[in-house]
Amino acid sequence: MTGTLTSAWRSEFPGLQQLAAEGQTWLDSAATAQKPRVMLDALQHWYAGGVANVHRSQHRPGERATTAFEQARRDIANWLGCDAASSLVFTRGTTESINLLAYSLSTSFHPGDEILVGAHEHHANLLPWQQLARRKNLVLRILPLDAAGALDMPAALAMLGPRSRLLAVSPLSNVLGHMHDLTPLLQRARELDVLSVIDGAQYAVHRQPNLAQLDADFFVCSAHKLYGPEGVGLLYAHPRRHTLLQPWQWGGEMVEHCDYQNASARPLPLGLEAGTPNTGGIIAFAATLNWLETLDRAAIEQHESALHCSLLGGLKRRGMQLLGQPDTALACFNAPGIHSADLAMLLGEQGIAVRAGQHCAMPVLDSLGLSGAVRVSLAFYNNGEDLERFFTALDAALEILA
Amino acid sequence: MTGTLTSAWRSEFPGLQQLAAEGQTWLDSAATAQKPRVMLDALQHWYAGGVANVHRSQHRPGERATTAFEQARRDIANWLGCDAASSLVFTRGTTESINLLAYSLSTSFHPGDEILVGAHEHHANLLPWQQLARRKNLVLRILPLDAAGALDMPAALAMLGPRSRLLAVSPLSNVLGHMHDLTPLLQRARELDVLSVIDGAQYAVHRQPNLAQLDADFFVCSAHKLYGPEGVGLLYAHPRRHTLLQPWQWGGEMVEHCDYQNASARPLPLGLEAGTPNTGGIIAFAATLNWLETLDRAAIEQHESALHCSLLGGLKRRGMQLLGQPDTALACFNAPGIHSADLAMLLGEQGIAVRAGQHCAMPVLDSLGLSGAVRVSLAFYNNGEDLERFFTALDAALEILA
Amino acid sequence: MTALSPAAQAMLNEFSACKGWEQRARLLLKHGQQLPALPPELRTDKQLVRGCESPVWCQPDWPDGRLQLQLDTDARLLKGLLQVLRVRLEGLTAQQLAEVDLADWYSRLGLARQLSSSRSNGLNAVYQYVLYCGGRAGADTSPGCAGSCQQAATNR
Amino acid sequence: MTALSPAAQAMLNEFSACKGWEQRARLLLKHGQQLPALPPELRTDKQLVRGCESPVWCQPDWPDGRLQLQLDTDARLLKGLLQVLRVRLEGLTAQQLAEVDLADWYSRLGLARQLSSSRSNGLNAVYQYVLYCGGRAGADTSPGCAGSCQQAATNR
Ligand SMILES: Cc1ncc(COP(=O)(O)O)c(C=O)c1O
Ligand SMILES: Cc1ncc(COP(=O)(O)O)c(C=O)c1O
Repeated sequence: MTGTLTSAWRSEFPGLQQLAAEGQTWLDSAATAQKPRVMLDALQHWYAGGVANVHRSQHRPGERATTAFEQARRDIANWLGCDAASSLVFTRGTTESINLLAYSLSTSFHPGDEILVGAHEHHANLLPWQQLARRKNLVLRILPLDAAGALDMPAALAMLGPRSRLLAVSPLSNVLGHMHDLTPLLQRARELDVLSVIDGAQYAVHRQPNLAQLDADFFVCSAHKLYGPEGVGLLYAHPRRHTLLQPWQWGGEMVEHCDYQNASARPLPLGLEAGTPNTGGIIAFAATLNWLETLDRAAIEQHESALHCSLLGGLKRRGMQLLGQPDTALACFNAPGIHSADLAMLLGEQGIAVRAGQHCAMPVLDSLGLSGAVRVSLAFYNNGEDLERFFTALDAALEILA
Repeated sequence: MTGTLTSAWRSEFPGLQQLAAEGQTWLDSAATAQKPRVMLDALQHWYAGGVANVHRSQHRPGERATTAFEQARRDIANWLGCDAASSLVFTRGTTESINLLAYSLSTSFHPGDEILVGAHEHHANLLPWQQLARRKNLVLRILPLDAAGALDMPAALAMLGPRSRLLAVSPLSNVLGHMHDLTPLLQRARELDVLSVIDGAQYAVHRQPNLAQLDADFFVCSAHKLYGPEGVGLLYAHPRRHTLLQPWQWGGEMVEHCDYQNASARPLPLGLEAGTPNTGGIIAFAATLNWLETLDRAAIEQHESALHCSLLGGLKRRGMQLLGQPDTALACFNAPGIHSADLAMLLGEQGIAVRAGQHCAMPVLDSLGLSGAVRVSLAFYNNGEDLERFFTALDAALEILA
Repeated sequence: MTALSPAAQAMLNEFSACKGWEQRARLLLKHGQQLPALPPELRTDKQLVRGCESPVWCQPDWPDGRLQLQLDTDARLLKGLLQVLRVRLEGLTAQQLAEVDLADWYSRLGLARQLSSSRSNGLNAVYQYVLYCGGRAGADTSPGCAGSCQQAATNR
Repeated sequence: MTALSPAAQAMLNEFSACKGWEQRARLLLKHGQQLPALPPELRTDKQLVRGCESPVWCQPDWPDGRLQLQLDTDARLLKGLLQVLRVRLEGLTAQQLAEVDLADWYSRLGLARQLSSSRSNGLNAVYQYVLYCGGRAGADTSPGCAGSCQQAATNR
């Protein structure tokens, strides 16, 4: 029974207790995750301890801030399995990371070059490329999905060709919940010298990345989905591609030398980090990952997978229509003959925090002929009771809307 | 005597107590400010209360987040005296706000158009314009300083002409500490239909802005200098200029409609806010300003001005060479015949957190023939004892370096 | 604040009698059924109010200076919410319209949450749209003001 | 870890005897005076190590496979810190150089803070630069590797 699925980690998340006290069940973690105590404490510690700017350190508070900041960079790089901390650039989030790439790489493209993007991408991994294609007269090609709602790998491989210049794809979609093995695609991209961008916003939450092994050119994700604070994102850039990255935003910190008419940027990562960074957020994110690192990964993945099975089972038993064949973290569905907005409203009335709509992926919903869907998304702090409450509410809603 | 200058607000800043316990005196507030308790509490409250995304609100936590977020926007707009909250865009900081403008406005320029920038600008208000000028073949002209280190207003007025398209200037420089009255310049800009950008990063800390009265086209500042959290900045855009602003970053939230090949952006402010915002930071910033609003503005300005007098007096008595004729918030200086780095190092050894170097304003230091300067910067939480400690340390340093 | 019409008063009485979300939901569904479907030729982009996750079509008219409102959407509960809006607004002059306290209306019906979450269901966007069209009703009564609805919706 | 030369050992003894920051500062000033000024013709951009707020000029040579190091800067205390670096590194082979634990060295002298704040004073940048030039010393002993110093400085 789902009720016996308990989360060993739940009590570390004060927000969940507060939500429970208000009768709310959080099943919208793919949108943003609740935060562990260690994250709150790190933020508090930073702000209560006396703040200072980084990278200007004639005084001790500045020195301490710089040390903590660069240690956070190393810790996060370690967690990602990335070779050198100097390849890790801090941004505001996945969206900014991808926009940064789309501007910063733009001199690497020639008219007619092709950008390949998965059909299931979040707007953040579609629109910046679409706009780059418009600016530079490139061709944006969409890698199709197969009948199961996964990337059609043979088709994708066949689309990679001599005109391909960049491939942008996410291993785990925020709508279809299918975990892709991108190895063959990335390998082909390397053979053809195609730039590869991995949108790891959802993926990194459910599989600890090993960037050295993945061997993509660029990898991006957001802290807030990974149990970290808001306003922090990552951009990993493989050293072999550093020289392609032109400065994008200009200002303090990132500049090496300038006069009124000329300026030169520092090398990565500083050259892409203009302005005062979100130091406290970055330190708190590193603290979050350091804590995650102490947990039993296998146990987490097993728990998440048991929750997911239970979710799928319950949806299928009730005849819900799933989008694709989700195998990880989330499921999007519709009730036959019922509008997703109606279902979502009645779930919301009952304190079930799920999401309905187009999930920032309008094109894929359009292509499935759907105006929307309800999404239930899980994290390792969820438990069987959360699912029971969800199904009880779903049954009540279905009865009213029948 | 300086020792009798007490700050009624100091006890609200836990970071200062922590720094004091470590023997550190914070005189680097122009770089970043310490945070009031109310800011820490607001952050903690947000993260411990159960987070949610904004602008997607079928569930109660999302609705609550959206309400708090948009209320924060109104509160901040109110504090700034700006006409409509819809003119207020959230960014990461001043640097991002100005970069946003330099990209987003770029279709408003034609080759040969002139951009006018103060000689005293921070890199953040110089380099983005410099780069825009390069991209679009514009002419970057530098508004000169007078002998006192203030903008030479007659010269600046004379430089505004038919080819001028944009004027970017800060009322209070982070190096020269002179408070400018920009009214005549802004008025002339309006007459000539020149776009005006005010870098209020330092200004907003020491004078509560009244944007309606200032009547510039754009105003930017950073939360972290204004006693708020890191990773939050503001861009105010006057409604008369909204249509000039093209979308810059693309992604979720900001898009109105899209398919694989086309997308349209929402109107301001959302259309310029791509990706998940720093919701907690923004809410905590609004809490900070709401608290500031309850304080006695006149008393604060009087206290800051007394501190500043005392600082100037002590520096002059010791024969220090001031940069310009600072009248607000800070003073940059050099000791005759002593390298600023040497002085800074010995002040740092004695727990005095001041800054030395070029202060992200290389060109103005170059033009003064200086390799650097020491900057002491004040906030309303400083007191006479802070200055006494500084002067004691300065005397000791001068003796060693004599 | 503009007074309630008899139809609105009746609706208020009905909702006031509801106990809990379930009864309110059923009542909303019932009222939704009373919202006449918009003829297909009026379900065009011109009538589409943006700023809603579920599309809402909206055709306001002022035959004798008083609002007559056609509304439609695909979701059934949202239909009910639109009917609640329609009953409150129909028959009002442009002037009266501007003085309606919508938040108060929905909250008296126990539907406050539905209004406040209107970034996705667009109730406010619809109201702003009607208001906007009402403001220009003298100048232009044709349904051609859709372009500014999103503006209206996001400026609220 | 590479052993200390007699000169370095003597310096360590001197600094160990210091009580407090003031004595250390005076000692640094004294040692700074022992750093020979770089001839003006070597104070060029080629020898400039970036990544320092105060410019540092650096000319490493390996006359017989052992480092000979000319360093200069304008600030007096930084001169002292450079002399401290020079005394530790001079006479080492490229191989020994790579095995120096700089953090340990400065911290034994009571100067740990000065190293850790080296984003501005560039001590680490100088060391990385020398290391880099040492690594290519066989291939190229000319002072032409300045382009990569900033890289070295920021990658630390
Ligand atoms: C797959 C994917 N990519 C990108 C994003 C955008 O992330 P952010 O809003 O944190 O920038 C999301 C968030 O929903 C996502 O799920
Ligand atoms: C006048 C001025 N403008 C811009 C900035 C840049 O602000 P931020 O680093 O918060 O983006 C600063 C900060 O030092 C400043 O003093």
